[in-house]
Amino acid sequence: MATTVSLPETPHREPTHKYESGVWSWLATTDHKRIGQLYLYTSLFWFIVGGIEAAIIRAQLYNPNSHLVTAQTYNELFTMHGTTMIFLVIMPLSAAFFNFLIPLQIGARDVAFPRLNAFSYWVFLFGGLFLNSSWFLHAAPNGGWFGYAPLTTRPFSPGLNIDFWVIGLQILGISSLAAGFNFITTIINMRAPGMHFMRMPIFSWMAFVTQFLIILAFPIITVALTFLMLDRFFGTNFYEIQAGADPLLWQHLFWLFGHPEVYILILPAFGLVSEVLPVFSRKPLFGYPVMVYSGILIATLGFGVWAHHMFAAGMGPIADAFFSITTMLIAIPTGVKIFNWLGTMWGGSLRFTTAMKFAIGLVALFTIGGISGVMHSSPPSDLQQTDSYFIVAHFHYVLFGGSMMGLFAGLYFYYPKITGRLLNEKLGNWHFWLTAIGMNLTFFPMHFLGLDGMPRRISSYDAGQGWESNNHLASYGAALIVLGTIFFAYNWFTSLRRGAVAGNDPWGGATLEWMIPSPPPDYNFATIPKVTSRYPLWDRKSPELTVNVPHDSQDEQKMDVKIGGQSTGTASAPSDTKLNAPHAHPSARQLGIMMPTPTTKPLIAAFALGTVFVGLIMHKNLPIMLTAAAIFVFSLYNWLLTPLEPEHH
Amino acid sequence: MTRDLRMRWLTPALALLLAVGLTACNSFAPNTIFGAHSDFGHSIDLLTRKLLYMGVAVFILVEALLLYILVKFRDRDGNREARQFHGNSTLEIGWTLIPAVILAFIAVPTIKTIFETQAKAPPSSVQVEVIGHQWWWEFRYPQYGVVTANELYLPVGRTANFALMTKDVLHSFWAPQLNGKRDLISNHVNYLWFTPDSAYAWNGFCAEYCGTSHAYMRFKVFTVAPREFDAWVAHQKTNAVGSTPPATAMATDTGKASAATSATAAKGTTTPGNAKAPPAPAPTPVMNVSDTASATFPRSQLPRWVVPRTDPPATLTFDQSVTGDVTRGATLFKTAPCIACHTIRGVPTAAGIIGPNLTHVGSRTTIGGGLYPNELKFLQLWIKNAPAMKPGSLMPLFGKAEKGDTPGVYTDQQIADLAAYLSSLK
Amino acid sequence: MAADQSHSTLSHDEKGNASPHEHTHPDWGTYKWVALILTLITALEVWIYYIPSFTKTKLFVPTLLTLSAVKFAIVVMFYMHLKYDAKLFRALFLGPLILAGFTIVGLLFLFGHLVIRG
Amino acid sequence: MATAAIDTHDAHAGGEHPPTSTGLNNTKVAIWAFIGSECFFFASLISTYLIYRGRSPVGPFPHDTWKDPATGHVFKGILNIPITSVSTFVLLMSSLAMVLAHSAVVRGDRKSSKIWLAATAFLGATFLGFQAYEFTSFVHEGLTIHTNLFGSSFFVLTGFHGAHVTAGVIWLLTLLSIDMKRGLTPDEAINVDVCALYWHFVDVVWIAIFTLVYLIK
Ligand code: HEA
Ligand code: HEA
Ligand code: HEC
Ligand code: CUA
Ligand SMILES: [Cu+2]
Repeated sequence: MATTVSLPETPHREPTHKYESGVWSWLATTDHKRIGQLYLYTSLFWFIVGGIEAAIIRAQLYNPNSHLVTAQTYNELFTMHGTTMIFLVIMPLSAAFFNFLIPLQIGARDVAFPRLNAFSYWVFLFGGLFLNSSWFLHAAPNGGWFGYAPLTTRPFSPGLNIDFWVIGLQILGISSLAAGFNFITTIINMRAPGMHFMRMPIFSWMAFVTQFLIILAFPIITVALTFLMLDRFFGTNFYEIQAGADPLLWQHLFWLFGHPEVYILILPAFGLVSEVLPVFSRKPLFGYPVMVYSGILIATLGFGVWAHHMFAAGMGPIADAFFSITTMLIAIPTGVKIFNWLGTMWGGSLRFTTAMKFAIGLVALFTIGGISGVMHSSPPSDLQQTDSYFIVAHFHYVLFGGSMMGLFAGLYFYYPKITGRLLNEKLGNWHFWLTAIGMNLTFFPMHFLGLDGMPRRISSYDAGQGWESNNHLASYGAALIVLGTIFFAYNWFTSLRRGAVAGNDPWGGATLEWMIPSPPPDYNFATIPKVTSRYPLWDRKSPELTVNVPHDSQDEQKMDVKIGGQSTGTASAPSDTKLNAPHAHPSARQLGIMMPTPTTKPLIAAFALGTVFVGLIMHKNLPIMLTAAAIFVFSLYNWLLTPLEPEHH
Repeated sequence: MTRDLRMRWLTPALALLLAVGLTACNSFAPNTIFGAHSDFGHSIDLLTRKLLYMGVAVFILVEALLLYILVKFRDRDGNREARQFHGNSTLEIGWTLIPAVILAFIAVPTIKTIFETQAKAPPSSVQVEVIGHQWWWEFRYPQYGVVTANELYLPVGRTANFALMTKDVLHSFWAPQLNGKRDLISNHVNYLWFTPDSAYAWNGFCAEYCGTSHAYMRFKVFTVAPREFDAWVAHQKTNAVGSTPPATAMATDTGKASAATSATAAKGTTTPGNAKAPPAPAPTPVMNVSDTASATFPRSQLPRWVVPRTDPPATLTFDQSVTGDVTRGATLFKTAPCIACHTIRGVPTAAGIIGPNLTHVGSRTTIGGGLYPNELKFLQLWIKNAPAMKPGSLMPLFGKAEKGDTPGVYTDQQIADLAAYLSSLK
Repeated sequence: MAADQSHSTLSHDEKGNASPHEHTHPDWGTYKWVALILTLITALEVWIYYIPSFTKTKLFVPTLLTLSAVKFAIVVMFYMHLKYDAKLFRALFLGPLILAGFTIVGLLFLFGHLVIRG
Repeated sequence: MATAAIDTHDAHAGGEHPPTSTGLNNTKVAIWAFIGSECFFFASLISTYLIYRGRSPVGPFPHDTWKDPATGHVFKGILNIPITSVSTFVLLMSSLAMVLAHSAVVRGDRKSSKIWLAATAFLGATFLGFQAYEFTSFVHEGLTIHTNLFGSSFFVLTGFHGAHVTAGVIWLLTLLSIDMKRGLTPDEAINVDVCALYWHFVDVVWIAIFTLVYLIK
């Protein structure tokens, strides 16, 4: 069944509502691509902030007995650095990709709940601002990113510092949970015809798995944080030592969340790399089903290893042995992924674009972090490693060498799809090498520091411990990363205007997102494509690449997207000046596609919800809390009772 | 190899290698976890080495394969044909099984070591209660009735069984050269035990973040010959008050470095022939303290990395013209606010338990949680303004004219007297 | 590859159109029996709570756990019509439920409470 | 003039739900995911309660009597099983009312749908009334969230459950008011279904709490 829609000669049109242009178009947007970009820019901003914090840490540790910052400030710096990088950088940067890519990859016009999606973003924004506003009150959180009780309880941390942390994380949790339900529904329900689960692009798969980790792990930390919040504000006893509380409760709850969390941080990056490697090897992904299953396995096993962060806590030999074995088991599915990536490149025709380099960087560097992870998994041995710089080395290899490298690969790969232009490869090359060298120079010496007995989270160390030279190197390395990041930032902003025009498919991609213009029109697909294999675009453009891949071969022509009678799949890029204009394509209305109405209701609801927490931290200011809660409930009703799409017909 | 390739890959790759290589050439590592000097330290060492070899092997395998692929399959001239295949079950099963086998090889010794190191400590052990405080260590020897702070004495060759507890937040007890760490957890008692096998002085650290001065919560461990330990215990049991410090306290100690001495480790004078062999096999240099030596570890011969080098804050000054008087200090101390927090056995009024036991404070090598050497200069500054000497310190400032929450009460003269008195408590 | 096809249960029919499944829901007849059984089990639970000789035996806790598990299952299967609904819902619910169950048991073990008798 | 071929099934028609890849309703998928997530939420709360069971150094305790050494006051085991059994029964019956409300909406039987929606909300509110009574009487007997570990973990666990019931009652009342205003059509039965799933889940959590907290000594 098809309707024929007439289009006017010129597809350009003027915005008809204030929500369709300018700042309002961002504040009121429900478009997953715009929300994705909001996530993207916000998290890159926090990356700079978290990086500056790291740079100060490295400056302080450059010399022994250094007094660049006070002990108190140092503690705030590493707490905020860790918290920022995890909750305000890697998670939302991954969310930027979820938002931007999932609907494009699965052939949908938007996510299942577009307004909830906007709400998630605004809550996240509020949470990040809330957390960092503590700097201006000289009360930045200082309990470490895992905030062990009882240090974080009121008797030992009377100030506002921990209040900001507890409440900030609580707010961010709401954002992640809301987004989790949304993406799960989206992936289950919004796939294009023919895209059954085993044809879904691997990034979408890893994103799918990640959402489950989020919706199952975040409730646990929500509860743990709620206890702490109640203890701090309302005098309950959950972590109150005097009342007989057990500090291990916090630790177990935190790590029950915390370990799945690290896979929340890495799986999206794994997914991105699994998209990049095949394209630049000109080969399908090696062992797609196994890649899917190993992702699921990693996630599932991830719920059974949490206590490996507590080997020094004295859980007893049986628990130690159990968690040791389960932890080691995770190395198996992860190893499968590494080897399958190698298999993907094997026999390929490798093109070393910047995206590819970062993807290879992940394979090379994550492995190092993974191996040190396995070294921690042996409890007796971990007693010599835990809380030393050896751990710091481990997690920066997996987080920076893994997650960040993967996300950078994704950024270079998808920048053209997001902006319509390519990033400069030369600058990208500088960015990559400075980052890769700097990263190793920063974090490799930390292995030695840890093995040489340097504890982590120390604001300064004594001279003559044999730690000076490795700390020097680490600090130099951080400087290189800063330099690399400057290349990246410069590249990013100049390419927005001057980058080469990308066209639909600059890399020869295999999946649906490369079929549509860059940047895509707000409705993504004028016709929802029918999918016949895992690599729909290759089937059409480079069938030789997919001859061995299972797919049903009929109906391939349905892949065409026709806009204005032309197949845009092969159409040349829109002319230069109009590239970024939202009006470069026929409007959804002209095509008869119903898209959600822009609305600021989610924004209002998010800020009202956030304000309830602001009232809480202002010594439980009831007028503020109640007013904000009322506004929240009101805007929620207002939102839920308004239809998603404009009233019509 | 084309020139182009060399330019684009080789230079940065070499820089990368160089960067990593640089980091390994630093061999001065006084706190290294390798070659640990206790029985369980050895077991852990052995296990860690196994893990390390496994890790290095896997690392080389993966990275070499990766490099090979990158060189072999690069699309040099832009028209390389990719071989099209999308999987291989045999291979995939293979690289599922091989890691599993490798892991089994490390899992077995892991489990063995877990149960070995967490068995019950022998009843003949020296019992030590380790009590963590923000930010200092209290060490109690219940078998001997001895209480001290920040410095542990342990007999070589006898198992020391630590009962780990905390007065406030979590801490972690770690002397990397002796054994792994274990956390101190509120409302829990944790245990850790091992048998030191060489006599020496070691650094210890708090390894669990515990607040502002976590970095400054250090301690020292002195492993000494058993007889020496007994002498130390006997001395610690006496009341320091009014007793003249043992004549031997700082005098004739000699140390000997064993044959395997490395230049970095042996700082003591080597006076051969005067000492017995170390009681247990010593893989690395052992300072052997003579039988006749004092109950105090030879301060003059401490390895230099055990002596703190922290500078006191520049803003903190002390009138150098005053000299303290022990008797005046003793009189002052009896009624000073210090007694609310500190115990000095023999001074009936001084029975506070908030701060470290000062009975033999003069015989310790460090003060302030191992942050400063125990010298008059540092003691004076400490008493004058502890929170400036150590951020967040729970000991208030006492120096007149020092700024703080509550103004101080003592002139430099009074502080000098107190310091003189305290350092006389050998 | 076999895995490719095995997942087609959730996909589309040949026309590429998704057909909303029509589920048979239980009706009043079932509901009233369910309500009755739930009430009876609850009554039984409370009843055995008041038998001192039974509460002291080792069977008390397992019996209660079993009874409430049965109630739980009945509500989920009939009132939440999981028994009749799409398999996907079963996975969405049972997966987390089982993981959460393991977590509770694991935590109780770690805190030395594996025997729930207080 | 140009044309575009568009499958109508892609255009969202007003009122009816956009067809989905699985044929399942979006909101229903989301609510089941939400319920899965809630499993972990309540698992954490229940675990905490069980972990802290018997760890409070001071009473009052749930089942055992406790004599305050300071005042000599004797506290009996504080849980009131008969009252809670009744409130448990009320909540179970609310689930029955809920399924009847749903099936009424499906049948388009507006009269019964209103009755049963109201009944469900009423029974839920009754349950909350019991809980309010229970909480206040505990406070009078000397157990608050501050008193001991039992007090904290008990009130927070059952309080969170109560908050879920409250949200459910509000949801039900909203549906009821829509039903009264313009009637819920069989098309909209899905909205009731989703609410019902939530409601039953809250019931199911109570089944677990009732046994684990109240009955097991
Ligand atoms: C992206 C995040 C991420 C990822 C993916 C991982 C992955 C792993 N982590 Fe890591 N971890 C962290 C982030 C992460 N970790 C963080 C942030 C901390 C510190 C928290 C804090 O204290 O602040 C931490 C701490 C941490 C600890 C606690 C240390 C301590 O504090 O004492 C342990 C202990 O077991 C551990 C183990 C592992 C293991 C076994 C893996 C495995 O998943 C790794 C598996 C991968 C490989 C092994 C490499 C590839 C495999 C092969 C090539 C096959 C062949 C290999 C073998 C046979 C070995 N990690
Ligand atoms: C994803 C996570 C992530 C990332 C990317 C990083 C990145 C870095 N980390 Fe971080 N780190 C953590 C997660 C992360 N870290 C966590 C979880 C902890 C534990 C916290 C805790 O113990 O509680 C930690 C702790 C930690 C420590 C230990 C602190 C301690 O224990 O005392 C150190 C020490 O060197 C460190 C260093 C660095 C450095 C140098 C970088 C660098 O790679 C940073 C590089 C980034 C930049 C350099 C960007 C800045 C760019 C500029 C400044 C350019 C200028 C401006 C413009 C372009 C406009 N980190
Ligand atoms: C409020 C309690 C309190 C009072 C009063 C107090 N102290 Fe202290 N004192 C402490 C604490 C706590 C420490 C450990 C601080 C640390 O290392 O972080 C300490 C440490 C010391 C030390 C170092 C001991 C060691 O082995 O590290 C000395 C010496 C000392 N105090 C002397 C004094 C003197 C002299 C006075 C009185 C003028 C005094 N104290 C008053 C609490 C107190
Ligand atoms: Cu004590 Cu860190
Ligand atoms: Cu972990």
